[in-house]
Amino acid sequence: ADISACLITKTDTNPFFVKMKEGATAKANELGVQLKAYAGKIDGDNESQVAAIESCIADGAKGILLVPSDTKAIVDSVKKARDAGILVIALDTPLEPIDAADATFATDNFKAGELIGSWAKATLGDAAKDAKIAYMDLTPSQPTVDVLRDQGFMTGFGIDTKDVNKIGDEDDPRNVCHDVTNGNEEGGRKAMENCLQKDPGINVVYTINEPSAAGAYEALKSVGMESNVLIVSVDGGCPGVKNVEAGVIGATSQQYPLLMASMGIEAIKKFADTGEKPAPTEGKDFFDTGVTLVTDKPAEGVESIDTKDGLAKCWG
Amino acid sequence: MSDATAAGGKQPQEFEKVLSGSDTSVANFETQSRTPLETAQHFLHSNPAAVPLIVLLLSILGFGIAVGGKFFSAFTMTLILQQVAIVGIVGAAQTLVILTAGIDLSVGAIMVLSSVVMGQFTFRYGLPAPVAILCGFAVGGLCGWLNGALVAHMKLPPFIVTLGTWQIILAANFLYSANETIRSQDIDAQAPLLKIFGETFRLGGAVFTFGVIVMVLLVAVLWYILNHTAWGRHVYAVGDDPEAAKLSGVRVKGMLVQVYVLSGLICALAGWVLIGRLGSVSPTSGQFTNIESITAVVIGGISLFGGRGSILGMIFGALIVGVFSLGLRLIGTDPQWTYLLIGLLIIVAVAIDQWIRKVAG
Amino acid sequence: MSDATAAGGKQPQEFEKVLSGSDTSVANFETQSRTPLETAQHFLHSNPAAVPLIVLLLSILGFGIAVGGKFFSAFTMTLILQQVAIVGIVGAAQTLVILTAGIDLSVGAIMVLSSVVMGQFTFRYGLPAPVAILCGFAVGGLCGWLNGALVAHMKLPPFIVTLGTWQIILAANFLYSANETIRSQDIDAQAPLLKIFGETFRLGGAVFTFGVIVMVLLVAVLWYILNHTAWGRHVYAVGDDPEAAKLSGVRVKGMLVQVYVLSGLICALAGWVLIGRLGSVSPTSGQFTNIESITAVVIGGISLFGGRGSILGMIFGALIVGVFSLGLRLIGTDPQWTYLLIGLLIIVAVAIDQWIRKVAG
Amino acid sequence: MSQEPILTARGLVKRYGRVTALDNADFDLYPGEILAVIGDNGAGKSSLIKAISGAVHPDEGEIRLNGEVIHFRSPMEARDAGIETVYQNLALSPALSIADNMFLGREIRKPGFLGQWFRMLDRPAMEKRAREKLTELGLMTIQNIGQAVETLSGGQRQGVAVARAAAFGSKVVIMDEPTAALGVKESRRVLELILDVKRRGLPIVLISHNMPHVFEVADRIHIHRLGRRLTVIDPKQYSMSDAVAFMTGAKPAPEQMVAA
Amino acid sequence: MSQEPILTARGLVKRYGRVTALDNADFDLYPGEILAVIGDNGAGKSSLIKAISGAVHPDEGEIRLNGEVIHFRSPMEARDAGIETVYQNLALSPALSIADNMFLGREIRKPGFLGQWFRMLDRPAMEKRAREKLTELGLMTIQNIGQAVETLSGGQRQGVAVARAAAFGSKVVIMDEPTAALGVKESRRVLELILDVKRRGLPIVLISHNMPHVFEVADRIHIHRLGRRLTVIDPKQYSMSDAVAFMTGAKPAPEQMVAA
Ligand SMILES: Nc1ncnc2c1ncn2[C@@H]1O[C@H](COP(=O)(O)OP(=O)(O)OP(=O)(O)O)[C@@H](O)[C@H]1O
Ligand SMILES: Nc1ncnc2c1ncn2[C@@H]1O[C@H](COP(=O)(O)OP(=O)(O)OP(=O)(O)O)[C@@H](O)[C@H]1O
Ligand SMILES: OC[C@H]1O[C@](O)(CO)[C@@H](O)[C@@H]1O
Ligand SMILES: [Mg+2]
Ligand SMILES: [Mg+2]
Repeated sequence: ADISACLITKTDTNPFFVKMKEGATAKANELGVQLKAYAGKIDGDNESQVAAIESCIADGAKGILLVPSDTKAIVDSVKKARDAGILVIALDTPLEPIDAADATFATDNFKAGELIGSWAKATLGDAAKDAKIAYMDLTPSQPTVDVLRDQGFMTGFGIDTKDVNKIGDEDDPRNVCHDVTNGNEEGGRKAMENCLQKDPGINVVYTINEPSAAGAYEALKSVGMESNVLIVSVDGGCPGVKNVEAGVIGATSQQYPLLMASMGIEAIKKFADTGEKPAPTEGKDFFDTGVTLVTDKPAEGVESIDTKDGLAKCWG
Repeated sequence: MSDATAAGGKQPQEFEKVLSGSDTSVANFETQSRTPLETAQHFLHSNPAAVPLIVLLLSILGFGIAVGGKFFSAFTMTLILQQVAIVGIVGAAQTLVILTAGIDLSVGAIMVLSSVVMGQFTFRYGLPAPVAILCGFAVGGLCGWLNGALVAHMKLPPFIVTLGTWQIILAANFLYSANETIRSQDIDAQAPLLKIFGETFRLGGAVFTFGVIVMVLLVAVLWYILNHTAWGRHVYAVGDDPEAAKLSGVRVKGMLVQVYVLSGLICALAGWVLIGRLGSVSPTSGQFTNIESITAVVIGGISLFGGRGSILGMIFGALIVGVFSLGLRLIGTDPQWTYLLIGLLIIVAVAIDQWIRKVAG
Repeated sequence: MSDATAAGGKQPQEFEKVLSGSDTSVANFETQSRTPLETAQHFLHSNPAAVPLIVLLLSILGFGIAVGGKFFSAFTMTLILQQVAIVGIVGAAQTLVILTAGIDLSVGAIMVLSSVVMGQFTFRYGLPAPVAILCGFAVGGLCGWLNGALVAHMKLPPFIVTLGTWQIILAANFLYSANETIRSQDIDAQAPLLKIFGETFRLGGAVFTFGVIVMVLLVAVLWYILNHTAWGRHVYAVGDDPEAAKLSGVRVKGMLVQVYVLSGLICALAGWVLIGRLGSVSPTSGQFTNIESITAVVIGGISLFGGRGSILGMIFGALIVGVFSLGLRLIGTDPQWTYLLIGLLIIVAVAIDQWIRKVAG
Repeated sequence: MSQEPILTARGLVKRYGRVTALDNADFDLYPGEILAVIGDNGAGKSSLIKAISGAVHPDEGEIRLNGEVIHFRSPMEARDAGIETVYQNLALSPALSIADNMFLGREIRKPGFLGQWFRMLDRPAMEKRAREKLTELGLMTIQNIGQAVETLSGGQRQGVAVARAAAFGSKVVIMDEPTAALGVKESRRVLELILDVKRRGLPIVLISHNMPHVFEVADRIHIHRLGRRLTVIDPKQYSMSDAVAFMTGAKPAPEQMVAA
Repeated sequence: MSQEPILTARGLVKRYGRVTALDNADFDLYPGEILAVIGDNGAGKSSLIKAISGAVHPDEGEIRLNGEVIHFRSPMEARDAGIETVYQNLALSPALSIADNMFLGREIRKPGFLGQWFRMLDRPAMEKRAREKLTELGLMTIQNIGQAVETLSGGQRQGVAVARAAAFGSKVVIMDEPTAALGVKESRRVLELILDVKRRGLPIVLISHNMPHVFEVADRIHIHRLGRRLTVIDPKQYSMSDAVAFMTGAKPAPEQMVAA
């Protein structure tokens, strides 16, 4: 019979989600699943995602792949969909609580943060003790990806996170600035400029994703500071890996959105055919799609691949 | 002391005396036989909500054909109502303000702040839910009062006032809530009253939420008030020509303040309904509600210059947007096409309206 | 055939003959000695950009004291200019439109679409950068023309027209760009001209980008045009009273179309500068540029009703927002406080303006 | 007449920015009379009657109705006290119907339950009474009492405003240049209406630049100059030429004021 | 006069929705004459002169200037052809200065380089000429030619509008009720101005409801009724009563039209 599925992303403007949609569409065509894609207007736009879920219910979809913008607020709508017998899989960003979805296919975002944190610490060596770090976070509502990566970075860098579920409650003097970027270039540039004002001595910049890293880099460049600062990021898209190659970004944690998407479609197909739900990775409460650190300056004790390998595995 | 002309006192001037014989018939410019087109135009002209209603019916029909039977199901139809409930309620507030020739950019912010107050007062301070809800309404009314006072007493343009208060209220919302979302599970456990408007009941295949019911009731009551009470007529008079309204005995300042306060209270109601719709209290919601409510008002044929239009038009306008959004989603078009088409819709709806006004003269 | 009154022909009426002796002095209501306060008010009244300029200087001073020496550094000052460049350029376009009593909600969308066209035409179709840039300007001008034609010829309210075209243009932008971001390194390698406005040069500690220079030049040229050419006076006349302007010999429709087209071209220029600022071509930028540009205009003392205000006020308005944003960051307040204070600023600036107008009569 | 004035003002001052529109102006209106107010453009006539009818608040001065000091905070309060005014700009709401306009601010509610609890307007009653008023005043034939005022001609509009004032004034009717834009025929009808109102026993204040009309209907003429009352004359004792000469400053005004 | 008319219109029709404002109206203006146009409110007088001056486009009919058919698409074109109009609502831009208003649409540019290449306005020249015009017309004393029109009194504003038309009209000057809101003194000045313009050899069209004024200055009187020209009379052959009777329909109009 004809199985229909939905893909709901945060925006349809971040290349990450564009790729995810491409991957899902390809897989859906292959398996004969009908796929409809929805997105919010901006990162953080919860209402559009609620309306999208309702449309999927009305449409009689068998499964929904959801990249939630507001990981707490969306939970009730997800429940409605599941009550209607739909399989809901969170992609990329876990819900709160994580078991609000039938399954989660995601990067281990905490580990992604931890990898770049440890790498930065090792790269700085002794200087890590008095590093000045700026955090280019995501949105004010602190969705799970935002918290996991930010706190993961601190953990990797050796900074006490206090409440690991909350950004900004730390008191380590090395954290000089937190600002939000909405995960895009414009936000990255503005946030970086603001942080530079607070402390022009910043020498480490953590960024939530590669678009915001690109924006932050422009801000540094316009004041001639681009070579004094270590930028780390998460994503591993082809432009991002090239940026690592070019030395713009020091290291990035590569994720695999195509895998999330295609596995998601497969899971829905399987659920429609057999009623079977996907299982999480051993020992974790979600299915880990993997994460790899990409850098051309490997650091002691932190596993990584170089940009050549990174380019082979990058996604667009 | 008196000259020739003074003799004329108590007497009309010579040339005015002939007026007794003047033609007393009233010039009648109206062509006697109207063509069906003219009759239609006249009907549309005197029923401001008719154009959006017709557009609504046509778009339901159009999508019904494009999407197929599933679109006409009671479930889909009631889903549109559910999706439109928030914009419809906020649109009612916006309608009141726009009828007075104002505009309210802060509606979404008031709505969210009220919902946050309802939630946080229950959970942070442990107040009983009904009290917290009342506090939410009080905050909404207060925000409205602030807008109204600045517009009425300081005589500042509503666009500027609400551009300012929008930012102020939204920032206050984020600062106060500390961006904390209150989770569905907690509300269910401790204060289900907050979510009352999310409750559904079924009538055959149709699923209604209490939120939908409250929107319909609100619009009906406001329609009655605007058309059948003195207060309602005064809202129109204030928007039509405030100076004239003042001179002919309307307390314009008082009316303006009342309208903005009422608008704030309605936004608070929308905030309560929002909790029901989302299941949770989320301080980041409602970012686009101001634009969405203005869109509904505009497509509904209500004049941004005030004094003209029907609140029924607004609800049809909101439903048109709802039908388009859902219809296009069900067809499976890229969401960007939806925005593009809604943009077109805004312009076309207003152009048609203008055309009718012009031709009907 | 003729009666008593007809005899009066060619003769003023009796009572009018006494007028030859009437008082010919002109009533002079003006109090001769002005208090310093009155003199100040008069000055402020006749120099619409003076209030925002004073507010700007005061806020620089205020933050200088609060933040300390670092605020006065050339570095900080130039950073403010850089952050303000985009809003300042788009604000110039917005100023033109608002002076004609319009409003343009689509400015940000036009800016982004133009920048995407400049980028994609270079990279997707391999056109030489100068040609692609010209195409970007053409697209900006075309969008402006669409707005202008709908406003001037279809007589639709600018708010509604640009509410519609905003959504249409933005959606077109996303659909066309397929959301592809063009990377900084690729631009550097293949078409550095696209990033020309991001180039910096130093004067002492101050870092200027070409984008800042172009903003300053643009505002200076527009100031000249608005105040010292017939075209500029006609922009004011159209906004002041379009009917009067038309009857006294201004081609109102033509002027409106020209203003919107010019506004579109300026937005395209902003799009080019944006590429320099972001380093890359990003279709998601500029979502709030419309509100930010309107805020600058409003704080700059330009009337939303058209016909009054100076483009210099707009640039001071944009700088005030820039100073506040950066200043508050430096003090270390939560960014939400910035929004809150900017909201307050909008209301206070306009209230002061209103007060001056009222008292200065 | 030896009667007390019904409406008086003493020492009214009203400033607009640097302009002093009223500069210690006095005013007296006696029961049953038609008082004309004349003066050059900008003399302050409209400001005077706006102050009296509550449309602006004088900066200084005192107004008395039937001997009692009054402070109208809005035109509404003046109306409630029985003072009806036809303003120079008519003060009609273009999009509202003729009936809505006539009853604006004094709507009639349905009797009983609906009116009391649901505050429902009694449209038929208002339309009936509006039609009656217009017919009774013989002013004009308006086909449809529910039509929007903006669809009427200038003359018809002025007619509605005048009829409204005439119909509801219970103590005083004030008309500010009610015939400025009207043709010969239409002006004549307004004058007849004014005489009609006087016959009903109400005093009327008429502001006009039309000397023949003023001298035809006025019992007394208040001459306003440079923001204050220059003098009051009896049209039977002075000619139009005299009045014009006083008002324009061509001749000094007579010392003694005419007590009405 | 045996001359050809300078401005003629034949069969003008203008409809506004269901209202026919002009219903086959004719019009003739002869060189050097003052032609008054009178008629009831709503007769279509303003519509007639708006059609002639390019402010509205007639649905049907033909207009000729000096015998040539013209089609003005805007008031600008009529002005360029030498027809200046004072509209009933004055058509001044409140926030612009007196000088800006007088020269709107015909600004003077600086001589030489600045004017030609930078299109720079010659403010001093315009202010000087504006002051000259106002003084030359002896109309009033305005202290500051750079002040915004909105700060002027109604009378002064009307003065600026009239002076602008009188100063720039090279073929025809049209005035639509230029004295409606003016006092006795101010009206007289406008009449003198009209006679002045006539003395300079320009023909004038004067719309007015003031019969004594019309009969005082007009050479011929065009009577408008129900959207069309009823007749044209010679004020020396007919009385005001006759004119009023024709215009209101109290008496049938004379068969033959007065050729001027
Ligand atoms: N709202 C206002 N703001 C500023 N000035 C005003 C205002 N209203 C009136 N004035 C000024 O006050 C003075 C008196 O105006 P007012 O309207 O009372 O004159 P008037 O005698 O009625 O004149 P007219 O015969 O032209 O109607 C004028 O100089 C006018 O410009
Ligand atoms: N823009 C318009 N829209 C609709 N109807 C109009 C418009 N302009 C004029 N009319 C109508 O056309 C008719 C003639 O109007 P016009 O202004 O020409 O009369 P008029 O003779 O100048 O009257 P008045 O003496 O009152 O100025 C009137 O019935 C009027 O209502
Ligand atoms: O905006 C945040 C989002 O950005 C990404 O890093 C992709 O660029 C996602 O993994 C994350 O959810
Ligand atoms: Mg007056
Ligand atoms: Mg007229």
